Amino acid sequence: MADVKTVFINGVEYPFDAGQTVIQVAHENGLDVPHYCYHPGLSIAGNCRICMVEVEGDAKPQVSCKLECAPPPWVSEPLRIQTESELAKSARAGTMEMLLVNHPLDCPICDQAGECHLQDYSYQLGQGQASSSTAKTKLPKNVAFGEKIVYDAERCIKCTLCVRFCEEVTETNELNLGGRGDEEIVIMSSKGEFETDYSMNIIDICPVGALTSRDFRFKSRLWFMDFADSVCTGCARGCNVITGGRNGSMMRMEPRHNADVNQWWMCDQGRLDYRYVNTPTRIATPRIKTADGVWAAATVDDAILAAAAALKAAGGNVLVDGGCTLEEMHLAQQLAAALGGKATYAAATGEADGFLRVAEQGANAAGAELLGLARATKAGAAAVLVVERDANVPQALRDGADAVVVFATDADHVPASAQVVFPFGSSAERDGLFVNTDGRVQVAQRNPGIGPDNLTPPYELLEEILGELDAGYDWHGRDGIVAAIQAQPAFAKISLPAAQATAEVGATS
Amino acid sequence: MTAKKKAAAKKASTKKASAKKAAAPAKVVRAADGSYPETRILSANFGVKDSWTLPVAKKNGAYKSLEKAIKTMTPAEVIDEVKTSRVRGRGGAGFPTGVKWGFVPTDTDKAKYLVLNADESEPGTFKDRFLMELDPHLVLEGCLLCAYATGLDVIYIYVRGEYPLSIARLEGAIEEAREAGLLGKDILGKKGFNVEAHVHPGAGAYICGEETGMLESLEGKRGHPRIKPPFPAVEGAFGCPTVINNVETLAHVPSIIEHGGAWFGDLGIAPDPDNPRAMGSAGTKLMGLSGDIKTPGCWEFEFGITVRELIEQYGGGALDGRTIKAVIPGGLSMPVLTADELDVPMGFDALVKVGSGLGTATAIVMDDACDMVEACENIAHFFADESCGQCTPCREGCHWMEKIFTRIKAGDGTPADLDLLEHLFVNIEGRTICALADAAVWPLRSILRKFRHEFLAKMPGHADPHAADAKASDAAAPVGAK
Amino acid sequence: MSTANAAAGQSADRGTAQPPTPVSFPPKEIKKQCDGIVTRYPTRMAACLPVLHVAQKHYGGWISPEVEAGVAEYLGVSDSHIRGLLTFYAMFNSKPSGRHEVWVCRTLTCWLRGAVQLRSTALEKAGVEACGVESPDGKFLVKNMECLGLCEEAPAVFIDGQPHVNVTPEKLSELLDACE
Amino acid sequence: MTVTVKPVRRRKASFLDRLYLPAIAKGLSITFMRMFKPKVTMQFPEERWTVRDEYRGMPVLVSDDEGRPKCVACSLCEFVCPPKAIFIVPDELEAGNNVERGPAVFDLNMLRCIYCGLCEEACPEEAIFMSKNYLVWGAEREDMIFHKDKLYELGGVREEGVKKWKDK
Repeated sequence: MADVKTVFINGVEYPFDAGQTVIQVAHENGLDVPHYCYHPGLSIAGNCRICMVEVEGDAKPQVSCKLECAPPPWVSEPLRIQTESELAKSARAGTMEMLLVNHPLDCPICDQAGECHLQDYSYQLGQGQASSSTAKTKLPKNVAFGEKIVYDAERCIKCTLCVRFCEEVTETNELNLGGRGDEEIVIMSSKGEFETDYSMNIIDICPVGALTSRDFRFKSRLWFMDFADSVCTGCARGCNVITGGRNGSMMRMEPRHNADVNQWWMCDQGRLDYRYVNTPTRIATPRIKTADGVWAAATVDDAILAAAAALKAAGGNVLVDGGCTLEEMHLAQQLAAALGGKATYAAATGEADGFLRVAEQGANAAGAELLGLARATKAGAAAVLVVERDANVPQALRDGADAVVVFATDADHVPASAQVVFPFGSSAERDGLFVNTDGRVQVAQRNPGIGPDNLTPPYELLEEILGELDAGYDWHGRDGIVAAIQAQPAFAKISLPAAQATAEVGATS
Repeated sequence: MTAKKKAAAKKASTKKASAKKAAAPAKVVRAADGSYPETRILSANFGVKDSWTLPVAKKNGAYKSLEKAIKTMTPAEVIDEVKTSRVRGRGGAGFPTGVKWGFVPTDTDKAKYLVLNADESEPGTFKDRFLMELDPHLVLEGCLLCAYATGLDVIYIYVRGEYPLSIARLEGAIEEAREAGLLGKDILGKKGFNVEAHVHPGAGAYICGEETGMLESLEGKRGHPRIKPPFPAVEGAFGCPTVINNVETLAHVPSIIEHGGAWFGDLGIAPDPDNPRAMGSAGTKLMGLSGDIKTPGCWEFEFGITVRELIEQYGGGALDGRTIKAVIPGGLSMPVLTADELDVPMGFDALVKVGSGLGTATAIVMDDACDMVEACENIAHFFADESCGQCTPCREGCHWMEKIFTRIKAGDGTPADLDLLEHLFVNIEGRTICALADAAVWPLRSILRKFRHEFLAKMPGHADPHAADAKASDAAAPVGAK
Repeated sequence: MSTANAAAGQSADRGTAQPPTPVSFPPKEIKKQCDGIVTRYPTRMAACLPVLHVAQKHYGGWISPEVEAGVAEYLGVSDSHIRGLLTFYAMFNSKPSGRHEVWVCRTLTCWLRGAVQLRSTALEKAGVEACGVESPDGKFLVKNMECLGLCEEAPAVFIDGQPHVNVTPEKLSELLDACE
Repeated sequence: MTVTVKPVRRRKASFLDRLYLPAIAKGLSITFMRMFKPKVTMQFPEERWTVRDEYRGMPVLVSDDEGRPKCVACSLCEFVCPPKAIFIVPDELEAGNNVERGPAVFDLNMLRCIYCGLCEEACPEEAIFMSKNYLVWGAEREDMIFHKDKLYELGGVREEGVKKWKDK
């Protein structure tokens, strides 16, 4: 067998690894080859035919997703591929036309609009005018695939990504193909509900609007939303996600590829967990309890002074939510030192599911341990309490802390003992570092479209309070805080990303 | 006895047995009067009473070749003999069988399978049914020879569900063979030659005749063809090396072993020494005729008989008062021949040369009473109905073509529709996983090009001004062949 | 028949209805046959087609959702896999098939020899408008089949799995009249 | 460029001019002539102008020939609206409606609207039209935010145009 290790794509020579197909090499090198049924995490079906390319010397175009870069054994020359030749383009345009023959063209009501590959490629390859004037095939619409997913067979291009996902990733086989020819549709097991908790991933991998989320259904058009790269704080796995929101509401969370953490996936529980962010009892502005026991809205500056005054009088411990960032936990430690107490973190324990979800629920529990925070196992006194969500800091811990200064997202989570309350952002609204269960440091970024306006970052509030306590703490800013953490011996072997770093940066201990 | 069986037996019994399988028939030449005689090698036992039972088959020489191979030949010698015979696949593609067997790896720990393609769903094709119903032991012997040559373990005979009698006869033959020690462990006393055979019934899907679709169906899935490579010889049924052959192909193997590959290669049409792609058409072939002719049926000839001879000498010619308009020479999926193009010999290369193909060598004849637009609609409906739905151009394109033909038939078509069809042909042919879409395009495109005037005649105000001339010369109408 | 229809009704809107209770499959009449089929293949899934043939014959010509679930359990596959097969292969029925199943070949050769008239005759006899629908009296299910492979004796019709060839409309009428 | 100044000589007023009587006569003759010509004053609001086809009045929502609301809440008008006068909250509609999606809230702030017509241009459903209605008033600022029901009432039924959900 000839030993060929390179492939020519559009005249440029690229090396490849054994077993790689043309589309993989093309994508690795930044070439845009359209695809629907190809997904790097699933087996190759080659049925959508949109990724066809020209192989020089071959009259027939071939699908690049299944075309191995290694030439057949009897050929000793590297393959020469053209992705933008007349043949390749006309083959793809022809496929595009076929895909749209029976497509309902209901983009105005389709949630996928804006992130739909049919839209993208028809903009690239399609023609303005439809060649077909015949009636379109009618297929089932608005079919429930369990409680979370809606299937529209008319929009479906039968790429079988969802079927393959349930077969290969979750191995639960709920989905299958039914019918034949142009009446082929995806059908679901008669149990009517997914056994797997990873079903909503099929919505993400569906290249068109055939599978949409019941939760996100018709909530917002994509182009109104703000997106940010973040980390799921549902458990300590720290799945990489993209948060989406608009006008202060969080609307969805989608997994972001990270080969070392969550690959392309995330669990439904984590995905739908965001709803606590939109609670009607969100705290938007700082509040101070007046002498007659009534809550009054206050400016940030007044609240900081009031908090410092209250803490000077009380002193004591600090209890933080296990879902706080590394920066917040570090400052909590400083604050506790200034108050003459100790900082502890609270986190729940759930059940691992054997795939992504781990038992540890505190998203930054590993970070807390590195910083040297002890885990709060039972209720104990703490002057400062930071509550992001009920799950990690349940009522018993909150009430037992007898705290005077409270940082909380939800007014319902503020214990009666509180004197000053600061609004706390949810995980989608705060910048910061998280250390996941494997010791990997990850960056979460604030999504400006989510949460109350003008939310002061908690680390700034904590620094201001520390400053007011006359404990000799200087303003560091986020870079300074990260540098201070980095200087600790426990972080000697871990390199923390700079505060401005993009979310892609991450280091493993 | 079922009506079908009776009819088949009757048809077979009317034929004169011109050659006994035992004696090697001499090279056939066209008779002095120009007629083309049958050469009955495969069909030698057709018409013999109870030819499907083991005692009768044994009397007529069944399993002698198997015995010969096992006792006197190595597996490699069997493959060489088949290679020498130049026998090509009889299912339509015409791939050299010996070469295919040679691809099966010999150094593998995996089980190896033979899947016998008896899913004869190609419209107009019924030749394998005759073999399975009238000589199942010949088929089984061929399978066993293949098993011996390639060292495989299990034979699955994938018979289409619409052939209940074939299924029953094959199951009966397997049962008889098992009892006679021709299946199972240490066959005919050969240590380590263990083969099992099972009939696997299909359930009504044309696509399962495609070899990889058949493998999927055999594995209990929907018959969605696989992308090749990997080829079945390396990774086939259940992920193991698999040989897939047509019934008729393997039925040839016993006589090849008995008389030698060279004898078989001498029959039929020799390869063209100047053209490496013209591999010749060795041996005999079951050929069939159906449609608008007096006596449809199935006969065995050496390759070389022309389509016209077949129709006139055996098919009895056109029905009274009608003239033949078009012939699809091999199953539904081959380009059509017009009445003027019928003097071409039935053979793999000769038919390709005139822009058609041998396919399954069972021709469908259409006469002047046939409306070609409606015929196209019928053909397009078949492929639309049988498209598995896996890949886009076929799933959407076949239905789209059908809709256009329906529109033209209803009188709502315009010449732009014909251009649109040509555009679709380009976007469908060669753009799919398997050849079903190609098979849909070939007959439709050839009919559209050769009988364009009939389409234009259905378009009010758009009739071809030269329609009269075109009709007069009919087939002489310019053919924009491929 | 009424129970069968009720079962079909249950399966009609599968989206909201309770999942069907699987029958215990295989019933003892066909247990030996089914177990025998399963041993022929290296995987249980491969036995799907032959087992479904046996099941369809046993359960009166069609596979109800309950049988479908039973077969799925027996072969260790998802019931959507079985439904995928039932809707892919033309010979399987997932709706009641009537006491007699009539297949009329519609492909080119039979069409040339008059299959269209045969279909109208069969539909008229069954008293239905279109193929694939059980006749109101539950007697016939007429199916428009692609090539049945009896082209040399076209046009061809199958009645309850038995082939009839060179059929004329008159002959078909007689054949259908002879059905109980 | 050089600027050249060309002085215009003014004619000196004659005696007749200075008398002003001819001018008065001329002016009165116009007045008298008008008395015998048709009246042009319109008794607004009882009488109204018929406006030209291309006139862009207040944007309104229309229903199809079966009286079903046409808007599917695709929010393209909201996106395209330069002064951000449109606010939509989409909602899922029950079966039996024109289509599965429609606006739960469709607010049009007429204090912001600049009558540019981009909403009509952008609408893929032909559901929003620049009407001929130029009579937009309100006593309060809130009155000038037109809600969905009011907009449909103003728009009425429009039979022509796309009906792509008709057989869905």
